[in-house]
Amino acid sequence: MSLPVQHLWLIPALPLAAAAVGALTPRSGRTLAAGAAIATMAGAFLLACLALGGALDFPAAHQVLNFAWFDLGATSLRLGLLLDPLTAFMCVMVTFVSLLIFIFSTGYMKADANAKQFFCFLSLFAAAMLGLIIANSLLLLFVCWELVGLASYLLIGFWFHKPAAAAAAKKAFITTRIGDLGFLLGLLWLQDAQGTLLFYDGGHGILESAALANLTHLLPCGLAASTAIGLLIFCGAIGKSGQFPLHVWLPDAMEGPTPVSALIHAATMVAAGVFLIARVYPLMAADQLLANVPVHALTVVAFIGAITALMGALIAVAQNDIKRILAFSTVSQLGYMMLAIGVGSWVAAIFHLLTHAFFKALLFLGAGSVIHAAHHEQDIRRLGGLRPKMKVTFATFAIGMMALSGVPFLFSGFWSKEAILHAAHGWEVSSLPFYAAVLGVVLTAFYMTRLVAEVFYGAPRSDEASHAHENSPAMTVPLVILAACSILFSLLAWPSPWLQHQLDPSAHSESGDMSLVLPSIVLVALGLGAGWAYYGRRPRTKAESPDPLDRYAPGLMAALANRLGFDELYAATVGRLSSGFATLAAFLEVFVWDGAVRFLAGLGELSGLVSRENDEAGFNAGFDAGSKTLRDTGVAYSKAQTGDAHGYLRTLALGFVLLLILVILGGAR
Amino acid sequence: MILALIIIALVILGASAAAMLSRNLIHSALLLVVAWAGIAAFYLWAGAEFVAFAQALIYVGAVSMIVLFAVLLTRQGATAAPVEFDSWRRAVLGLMVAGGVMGVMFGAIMGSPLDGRIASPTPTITVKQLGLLLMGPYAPALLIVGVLLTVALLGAIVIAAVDKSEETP
Amino acid sequence: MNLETLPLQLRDAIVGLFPPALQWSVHHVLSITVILTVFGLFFAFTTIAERKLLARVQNRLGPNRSGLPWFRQLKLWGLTQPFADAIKAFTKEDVVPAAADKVLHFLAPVLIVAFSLLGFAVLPFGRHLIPVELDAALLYFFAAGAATELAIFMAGWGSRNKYSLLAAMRALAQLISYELPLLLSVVPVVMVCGTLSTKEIALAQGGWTFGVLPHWHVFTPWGLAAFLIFLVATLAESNRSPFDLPEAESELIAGHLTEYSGFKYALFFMAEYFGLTALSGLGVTLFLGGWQAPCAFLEFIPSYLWFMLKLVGMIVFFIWVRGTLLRLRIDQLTRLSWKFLVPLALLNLGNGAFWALTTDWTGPLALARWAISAAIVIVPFVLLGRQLTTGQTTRTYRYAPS
Amino acid sequence: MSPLQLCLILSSLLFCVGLVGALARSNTILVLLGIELMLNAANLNFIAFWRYGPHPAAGTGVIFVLFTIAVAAAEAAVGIALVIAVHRHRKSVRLQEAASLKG
Repeated sequence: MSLPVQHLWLIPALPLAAAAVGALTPRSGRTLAAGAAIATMAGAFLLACLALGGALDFPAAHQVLNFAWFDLGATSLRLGLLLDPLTAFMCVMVTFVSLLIFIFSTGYMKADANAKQFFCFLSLFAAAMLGLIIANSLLLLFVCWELVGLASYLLIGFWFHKPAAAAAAKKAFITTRIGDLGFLLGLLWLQDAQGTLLFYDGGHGILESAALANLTHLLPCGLAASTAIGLLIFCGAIGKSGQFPLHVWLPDAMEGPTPVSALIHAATMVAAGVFLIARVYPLMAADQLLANVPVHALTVVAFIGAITALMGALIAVAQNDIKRILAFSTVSQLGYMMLAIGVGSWVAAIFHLLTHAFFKALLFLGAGSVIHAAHHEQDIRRLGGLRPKMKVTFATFAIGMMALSGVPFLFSGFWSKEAILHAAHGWEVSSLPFYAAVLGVVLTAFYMTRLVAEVFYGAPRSDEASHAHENSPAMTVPLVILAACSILFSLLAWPSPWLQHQLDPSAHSESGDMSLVLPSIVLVALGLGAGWAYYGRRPRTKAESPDPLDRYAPGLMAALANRLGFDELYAATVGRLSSGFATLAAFLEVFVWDGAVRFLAGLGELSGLVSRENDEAGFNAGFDAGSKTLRDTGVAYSKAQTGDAHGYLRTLALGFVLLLILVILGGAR
Repeated sequence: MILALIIIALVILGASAAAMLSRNLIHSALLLVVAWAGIAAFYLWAGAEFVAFAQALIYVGAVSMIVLFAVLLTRQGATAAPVEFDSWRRAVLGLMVAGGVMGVMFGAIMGSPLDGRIASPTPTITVKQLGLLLMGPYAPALLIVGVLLTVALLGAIVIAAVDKSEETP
Repeated sequence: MNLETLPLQLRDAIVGLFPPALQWSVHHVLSITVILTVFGLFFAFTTIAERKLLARVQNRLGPNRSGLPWFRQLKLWGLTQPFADAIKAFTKEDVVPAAADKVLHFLAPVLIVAFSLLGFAVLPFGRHLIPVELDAALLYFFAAGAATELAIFMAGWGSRNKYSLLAAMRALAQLISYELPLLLSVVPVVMVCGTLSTKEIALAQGGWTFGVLPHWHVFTPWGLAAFLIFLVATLAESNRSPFDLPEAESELIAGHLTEYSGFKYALFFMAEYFGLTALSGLGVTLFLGGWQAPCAFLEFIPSYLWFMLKLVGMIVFFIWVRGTLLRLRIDQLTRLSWKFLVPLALLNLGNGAFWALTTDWTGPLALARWAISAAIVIVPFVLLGRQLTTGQTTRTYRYAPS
Repeated sequence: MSPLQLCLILSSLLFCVGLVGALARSNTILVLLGIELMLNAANLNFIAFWRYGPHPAAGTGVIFVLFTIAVAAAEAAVGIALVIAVHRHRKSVRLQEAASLKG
């Protein structure tokens, strides 16, 4: 039994219906909204599993369903649905993680008055995300892409009464919009060049070789057309996936409720950029064979990914907010994925995307569990000693931490990271990204160890932490399930890379090459050991005591804690530029345009004066005279209205007598 | 038969004329009830049994009650509720106009060739016949009257109800 | 000798004594005389029955002294009390207030007795005993009854007494309020029987289901509901407890009767009992099968006796109610009528229409007919009753010892 | 003089009595009652013509009277409600005093 592509639309339609239900129920209908969201998501998950079954039967085929949206003159704008293993795996992952996070949310949002709205937004987000995944048209993908952005905006700003949340929502929306502008330009360019935006259309789609050949010509600036378009589309991915230099919104987005952080800003939405690049990989790779171009699109992708991976890991080391550490960790991991695509192994990127989705959702939900239990205390310096109080959370969090750190063999993260390192190692263009990635691995293990040690070991360092207790099953059960998945997922990759083969049957198997496993284990051990040495052995005793690393490099730590000053940089450059423009515009407005407008207004006033004189002297006199006659007549007639009902009745009766006399006389004649 | 008619006519006219002339409003209303009862008797005399009972039920039972309530509610001070002929002019004018109407109608009645058809025994119409007529050819009119009565009921309540907001001390 | 037709034979024998020219008049005078006599006596014994029964309810003995003149030792359980009362009323001084509207003050008791007697003309007392057969008898009954309200108003207004006028206003409001449910409760019967004639309605209730369950209207869901509404409305229309506000002694002295004494007072008293009896007779006719016997084997008892038996039953029930229930407040009274009885009666109207339209339902459908009809009555009853009592808390009597 | 003419004369006399009442009395209630009398006079006509008309079985006159009675009852109710409303605002039931809309 499998889900044919014709019925693929059901997957996003189900959560969309839940969103509609959520929108239409009154505020008191939170149980209904949550129930609808969870039920439809469970249904969507089942359908996604069926779709996966159908896709795996024909791993190499791209099943499509294309239809015309509307006609524009002679051309018609066509949209489509696509079912291939990439779509199917993403669908299963998104619906599964969403389902668990929805269930977790029922516990986390229990006390919130607007919970029904929350579930409505979550369902809307899930619908948009699933629509993005199954799109067979760059246009449909873009529409869903923007919808996802909208849902993200709504959910980050869900607690809009907090100024920080409102500002973060705005920041996320505007920052991603900058990237989306590039995306839109690339999309328009592509439409102009190819006449269609369908990915696969029986040989005419933009990702098929016939079309790709059209784009190999060189532009005046020396780039190939496909490079330019690909880089423009990559701008969108940079914004959405939080890549350098547009990563600044992602840590701030942690102001939203933790399930939102888990779902959108760790597991699914930020992966949309990676998914997009993986989806249009043929386009990105179209210029690979051209030798006379200054830069290939994928090279840019690789370097951006490497920079992001290293930078994210570095900043994460110096952060103190539990969610921000995880957020920078996400930035870093997304950098790894981009790096993998850039070095030519999109399969490794998607593999890491899937594994990362599970353990990052797990880590965020674990963080949410901690935050919920500790009464919204997020500073790891003020937490501590939670291990005996929250056993389930600790155990699952530790599994997630080990998966993220890449602890060997048993945890899925190890295998996906291994694949990326392997791909980067084999890249001919440059070895710098590989070394960045290696350094990132050590740092990742280090900061995750720091996080676990600070939060769960030692003694509680605040009242909130000391009063923490384990959460309800609605919150712990999803944790357990996600933890189990984080471990089980490694089975898919080991010992033979089944998943990689399913995703891209054409890729040659590299599983036999285990040359990097040993160094990788050493690196991870190094990170873990360093982390334990600094933080685990002698746990922090007071919230105010300085970080051990501050003693060694206070300047560097301060810079890192300040997130390398990106926000200040943007404020100083982009912000100042825009405020300069605003001042200029205000100046123009006040002195130039306003003067012109006032001059025109004065002219109008003058002509009004003239015509008024004209009116009063000429027309009005005539009308006044006419009206006076009318009024006088009216007054004269109204004299007949005496207000004397008897008089009326008398007149009526006399009229009746006269009428009857007339009739009688007339009858007699 | 004619004697009965004349007696009934005298009762009706006497009661109604006295009602219109009485200075006591309550007496006016009660005398009018007598006139209405007389009219019901006229209907009985003419054989319209159902209409007679309806007239008695509606006028003697209901309209009279409304009138009496209205009189009591609009009474001012003096218990005798005296009503004066506030203007001889109006009375004279009224009588003159009514006389004119009377003259014209009298002329019309006497001048019409009505003598030709002298009827037959008193016709009767049973309740069943009436019901069939009302539910058959006259059903639309019945519906409209029902709507009218409902509207009148609501309208009377709305008009007469005390408006709380503008109630003056 | 046939008991059933005995009154007719007697009447024909008496009428036969007169010359043919007078026979029509004698016939009717005889009917009037019989009605006056029978119901005059009935009134007399109702008063003594009421006093005795109330006494029993209140754990007293009641009047038990009056006997016969010259036979002092014969007490007769006080049964002659009403006659003693009548003599007393006759011999009392007739006081008329100086400021009273003399004409109205005099006319009121006369009119009220006259009009309360008119209703008896159309009641079928037996299989062959009906004073006047009218096609629109029911309409006539209510048209005749409408005039009693006028008489009460005349009494209240003509007395020139503020208590009398207040009571008259109260009485009018009450009578108008309860006229509506009274009439509406009767309409379903008309609808089902398809006639306004009381004779036909009584005839239509003949027959038995399985020989035991009579086809009386009270034994149908709509009929039961209509009968109960009719009972309540009758209580209110005849100013009886618990609806005796117009003559609430504790508030209004004696209501519109305050300024009446002697025989005029007795006339009012009589009119009230006549009105009650006439309405009870109508209730018997409309809902309790009229003169029909309850079981087939009991038909040997003459029909007029059955009628009187049922009438006595109704009267006793009313006396019992008077001894049991407390007087309502005026707002409770009007609320009961407009918010409960009128909507219920209107719904019951639809119920009657349903019953009239489904006469051809037989077999299992007949059961469905009963079930639907019962549901139409019971569901609104429960809902309206709940709505009527919401927000009403139990009254607490602050100074009463608990 | 035929009975029909007698009936018609009765009805026109009643009409005129009502008219005099409506024209001569100043109490609005009495004016309304005069109008009621006029309506009743018209009803008398209907019944008279039904009684002596060629087609008594058609019952048109009777039906018409029933409808007129209904309309007259509605008119009385609304009219008296108006009188009460006016009385509440002006403390008077004299018809000639309700003339604030005169020209």
